[in-house]
Amino acid sequence: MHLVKRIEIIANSFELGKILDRLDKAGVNGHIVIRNVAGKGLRGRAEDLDMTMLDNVYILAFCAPEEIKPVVENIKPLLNKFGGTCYISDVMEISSVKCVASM
Amino acid sequence: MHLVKRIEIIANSFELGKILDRLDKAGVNGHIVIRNVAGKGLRGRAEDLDMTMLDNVYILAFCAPEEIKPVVENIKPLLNKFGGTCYISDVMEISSVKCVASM
Amino acid sequence: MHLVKRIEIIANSFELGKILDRLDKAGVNGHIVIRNVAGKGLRGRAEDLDMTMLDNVYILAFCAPEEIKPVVENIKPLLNKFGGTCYISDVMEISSVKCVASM
Amino acid sequence: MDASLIVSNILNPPVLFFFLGMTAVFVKSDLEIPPPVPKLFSLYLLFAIGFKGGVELMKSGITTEVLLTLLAAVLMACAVPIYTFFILKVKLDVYDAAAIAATYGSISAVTFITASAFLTELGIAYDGYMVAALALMESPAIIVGLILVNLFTVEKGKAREFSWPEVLRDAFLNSSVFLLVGSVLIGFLTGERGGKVLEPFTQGLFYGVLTFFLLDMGLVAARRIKDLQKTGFFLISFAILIPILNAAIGLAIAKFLGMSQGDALLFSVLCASASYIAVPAAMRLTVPEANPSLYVSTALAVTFPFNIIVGIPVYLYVINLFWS
Amino acid sequence: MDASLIVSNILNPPVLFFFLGMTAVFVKSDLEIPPPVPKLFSLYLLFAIGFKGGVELMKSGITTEVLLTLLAAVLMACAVPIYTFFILKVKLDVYDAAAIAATYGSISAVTFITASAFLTELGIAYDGYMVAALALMESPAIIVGLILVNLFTVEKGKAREFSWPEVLRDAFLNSSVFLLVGSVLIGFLTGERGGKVLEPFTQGLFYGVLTFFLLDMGLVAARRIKDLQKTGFFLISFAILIPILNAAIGLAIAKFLGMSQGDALLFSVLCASASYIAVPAAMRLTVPEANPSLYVSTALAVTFPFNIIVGIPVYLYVINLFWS
Amino acid sequence: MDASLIVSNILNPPVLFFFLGMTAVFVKSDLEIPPPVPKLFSLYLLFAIGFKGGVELMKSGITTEVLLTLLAAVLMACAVPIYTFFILKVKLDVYDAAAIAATYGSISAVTFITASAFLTELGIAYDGYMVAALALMESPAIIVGLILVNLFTVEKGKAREFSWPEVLRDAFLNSSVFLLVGSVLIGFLTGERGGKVLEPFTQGLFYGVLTFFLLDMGLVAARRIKDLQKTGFFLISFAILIPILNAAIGLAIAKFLGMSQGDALLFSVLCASASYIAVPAAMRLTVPEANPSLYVSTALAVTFPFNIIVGIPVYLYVINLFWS
Ligand SMILES: Nc1ncnc2c1ncn2[C@@H]1O[C@H](COP(=O)(O)O)[C@@H](O)[C@H]1O
Ligand SMILES: Nc1ncnc2c1ncn2[C@@H]1O[C@H](COP(=O)(O)O)[C@@H](O)[C@H]1O
Ligand SMILES: Nc1ncnc2c1ncn2[C@@H]1O[C@H](COP(=O)(O)O)[C@@H](O)[C@H]1O
Ligand code: NA
Ligand code: NA
Ligand code: NA
Repeated sequence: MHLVKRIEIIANSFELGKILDRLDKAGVNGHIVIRNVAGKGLRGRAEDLDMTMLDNVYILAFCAPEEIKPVVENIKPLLNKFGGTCYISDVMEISSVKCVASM
Repeated sequence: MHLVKRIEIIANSFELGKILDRLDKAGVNGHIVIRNVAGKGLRGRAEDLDMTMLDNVYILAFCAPEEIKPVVENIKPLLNKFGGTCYISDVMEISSVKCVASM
Repeated sequence: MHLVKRIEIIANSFELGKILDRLDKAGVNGHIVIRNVAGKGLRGRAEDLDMTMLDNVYILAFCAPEEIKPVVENIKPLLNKFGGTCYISDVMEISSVKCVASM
Repeated sequence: MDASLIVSNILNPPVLFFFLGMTAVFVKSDLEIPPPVPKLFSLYLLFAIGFKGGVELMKSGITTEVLLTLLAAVLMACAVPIYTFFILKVKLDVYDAAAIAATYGSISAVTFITASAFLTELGIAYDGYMVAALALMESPAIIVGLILVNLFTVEKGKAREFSWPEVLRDAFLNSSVFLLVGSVLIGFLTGERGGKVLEPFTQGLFYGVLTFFLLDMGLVAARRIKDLQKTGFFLISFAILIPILNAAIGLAIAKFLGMSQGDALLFSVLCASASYIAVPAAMRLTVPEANPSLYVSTALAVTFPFNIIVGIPVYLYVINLFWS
Repeated sequence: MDASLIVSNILNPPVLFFFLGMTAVFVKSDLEIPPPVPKLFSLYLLFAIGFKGGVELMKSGITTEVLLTLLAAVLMACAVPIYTFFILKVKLDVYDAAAIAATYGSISAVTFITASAFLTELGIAYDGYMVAALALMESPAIIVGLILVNLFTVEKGKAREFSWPEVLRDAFLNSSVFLLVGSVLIGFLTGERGGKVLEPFTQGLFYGVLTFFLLDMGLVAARRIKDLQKTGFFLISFAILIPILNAAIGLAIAKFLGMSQGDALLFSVLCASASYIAVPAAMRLTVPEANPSLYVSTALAVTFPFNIIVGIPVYLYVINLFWS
Repeated sequence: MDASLIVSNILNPPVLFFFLGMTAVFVKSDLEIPPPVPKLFSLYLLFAIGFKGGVELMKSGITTEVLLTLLAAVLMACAVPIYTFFILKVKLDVYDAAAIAATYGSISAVTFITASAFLTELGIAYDGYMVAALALMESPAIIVGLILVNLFTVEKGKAREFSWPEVLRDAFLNSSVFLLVGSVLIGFLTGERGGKVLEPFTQGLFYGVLTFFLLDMGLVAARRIKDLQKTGFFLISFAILIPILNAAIGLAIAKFLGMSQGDALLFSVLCASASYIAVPAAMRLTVPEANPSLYVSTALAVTFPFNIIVGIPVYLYVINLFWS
């Protein structure tokens, strides 16, 4: 078990492509995306266009602690421009190396 | 970056409206809701009515640390009455202020 | 409020049954499952078979701190064999005991 | 007894697909109808049956006959939860008894729709206004159930407060009642012309969607069957005998009012069926003390299959005996 | 004025179900059409209308008449955002004005489809190539809107850079334009033979799916209505008067080009309608400074219902006056 | 060669929409069919084709001819994975070879359905019991594949243990096999009467749903195409040549058994097609050592489009040569 960082991003789905690009560039290669998330934000624009393709997405990525700085630098301007929020916390990873033979 | 609290609530979707009301009253204005969550609880009532509108919801809200007390006071009786669980943890927020011009 | 452990597992949905079995055996009786999660992993096999039933699932379970050891022992070989990741963190539970009469 | 009606009912695609769904669960196949699809199908069925009913109602007009039938429907929806409550209280506490009673006072739209498809297939006519009876019978039982809880917990000294506006909204404006009533009204307003343009949608697809939907109902009902262990012998017998009793009372009323054979079947099916969606949803919010697995699994895993497979043809057989 | 057209329009199932959806929100019913269903229905409607249009286009061939109509369509799609921009700039800043202008320069496929269903019901013919006009009018306004932003922010000394390849892809390859154009092409290629095999799907279901879809649009539009408070009187009047103006200009062009009555209605509806899906999506990415609730709620909660309920029959009434 | 068959196949709406889906991915349009819709459509297609097949089977009865065809089908489903395994082992390890071999031994229902729609359009008859062949050919390859893994890893001294009950359930009770077999049975039991009531659903919508579904298959197949780089030249040629070989063997058997032209096409398509859903799902659980992107992308991004676009008309062309 070792420490990694957990990055949660909530944003409108129209930003998804851009956010994933930036995560990738910051060296975070893994992520999951939950779509069709209902939400309400401070700026109250959350249910905007709810019938269209512009609903919220919840992006969850885990990365090494040292990758956090580039992530923040890459993601922050995007969220400032288009809206959305980002949270970071600590978790322990159960290291998983796919090695079928060993089992 | 500054510290905020992360509130996770799992409950049956028929409680959703009430829970969001209470969150709002406790001063937590932002949240996201993931619907159609499958689950199993200690009380084993989770798959109940799975074909109906009564599936589980997962509510995620972030708030300032000082808002936690009113949240707990507001939410707890509801969960006691209708079921559901609530968890709280610490995360760092990447402050995002929408300011298009600055970019 | 008391401390519990938060277990997050991301895996391909074909493993879901096995993972829930192991969680159960490790004494973790509650969980939620979010299906249809899009993802991308280090091994890049995430969008595999996206049109089939083999998409990713996100499993979230909370358990007592002492249950963590058996969970890790049970889950780890499974993830090593079939792929997937598991993360553990600390949260506070707002103890909820369903007691309708008390309200 | 004339078994051919039962056989001909069982050899229907909708009933057979219901069995197929149950079988899938028993043999642990991974067959499933993915989440919003059953919801979509049930919206479609309510829309189609409501709209067609409204168009028919427009043709027939609102006669004394219609009004009498609707009155009888509402009365049964209020009476059933009262007498079943007292039967249930013999073994259960007030909360569970009231919740189950409300469930049986209300109706199952799918049972009604399956019965109407059965009639159509046999070439037996029925009136469009029976859909209005369906709509009217969904809600009253919720109110009656809550009144019963109120009365009998007052007795025990722990009076209950309900937020009545919320309760009434749940009862009369929940999505099924709302869509059904709305579709009846729109069918009524647009009449035959509107009915014609929508026919390929409301008529052509109807039987197929019902069949597919019953496949899902089979899956859902079978998953509930394991809950029946906790339910116990009393409730299981209740879930078979009460529908028969209610259907019999329904048939007597139908005979008394001079309904046609088709209408009599639909009326008895309304009386015999129990709600497993709208009422449970309302009960969880208003009577959280009651155990949902009791009222859901009896209605869904016993009464629903019983009516679909055995009840409908048996009630029709009885009608055949007494009506001719 | 001949009110019977309005009444006959309002007594249409699609329009009535649109009202039913709005009512559901106002009375706080929990009716909802679960998430991917509206998306599926809109894909279906684009597919069906595009395909049928392509088949018709194949039959009629690409004549001068067709080309003139399409040219007029593109010109209107470019002209409307320009003059509405200057009207809007009286009260709003450049960003909001350009975004709203782009919205009104583009079209609403559902309004077009509702108008075509109305024509079909009244037995008034229209040409298949009008669907090509629909397809051509969706994108130009996005480009014009961005050019306006560019010009007027340059003026103010803060020149804007757009990633044009991305903008063009958003404009011309977004899912609605792509599916619509693709379906028109495929309809054109397969012609009558392909049209025949797909008929039960594209024709039989069409009216029903449209009706169901408008139920959802009613829900969505009504939820937007509370946003109108923020929108203010200026924008609400804009959202009613500009469609009338645009329809009038559209009718004049239609008359000038000698279009048939049916085509004239569809053309005026294209001019009068505003986009609430494709353009807002593009604007959020390219003009994030504009407030989405302004351009979405005017288009969706005012202009769309106005056209569906009042606009379509009124434009047809005017056509009746001038064409005969 | 008579190119007109290929052209007439390509100008089919389903094939053209398949191309449209691929194009959407290549030009980076955001077109997508939202998640449960493709699943719903595939359930529908299995339901409809199975049910219609069952009804036909009831009409024709279970003759020696039927039994011989079904026997041939099962034999091919067992033989194909064996000989392809040895071809594949030339370049790949045991796990990958066995998984790919199993994939090609099984079938693709959509390819079969597309072929049957093609026959219907050309007015060529085929027998309902071919659907039973489809159902029987889905599972055996999974078992054969696992036996091959077992044999050849034993050789290398690392014997494998499978949980056979689980494997058998995966093979014979997975949702597609279960729904298909169940629908055939129900069609068989209800016969012509049941077939009639369900006709607007199973017949009317069929072609349209298939078309829509192939649009999605185009999207999915195109997204897989980039995986082909990793796959290498050997596997890509395999994915084109083996279907041709399998189809040829299938045609020889069909000729030998005296099948009609329509049945011969369907039989050869069953032999030529490869599974990209059921078998991959089973292989991931039972042979996790194999690389899914190899067996999925060859089956889905090469063999499936090849059969849909080129294979079906070519096999029919050959049948035309040899059958008349
Ligand atoms: N405090 C919060 N907790 C959880 N989600 C939030 C919070 N604030 C905003 N969100 C989500 O983030 C999305 C974008 O927020 P905003 O940028 O404020 O419009 C909103 O739609 C919400 O779904
Ligand atoms: N330990 C747990 N971990 C994750 N989810 C849980 C846990 N316990 C309960 N839940 C979820 O919370 C819902 C309500 O729980 P309950 O109040 O125990 O019926 C259940 O349906 C579960 O989905
Ligand atoms: N760093 C990560 N952060 C979030 N999700 C991940 C990460 N790595 C892998 N995943 C998810 O876990 C699934 C299985 O990963 P893998 O075992 O690497 O194929 C992937 O499909 C991803 O959705
Ligand atoms: Na009843
Ligand atoms: Na316009
Ligand atoms: Na094969």
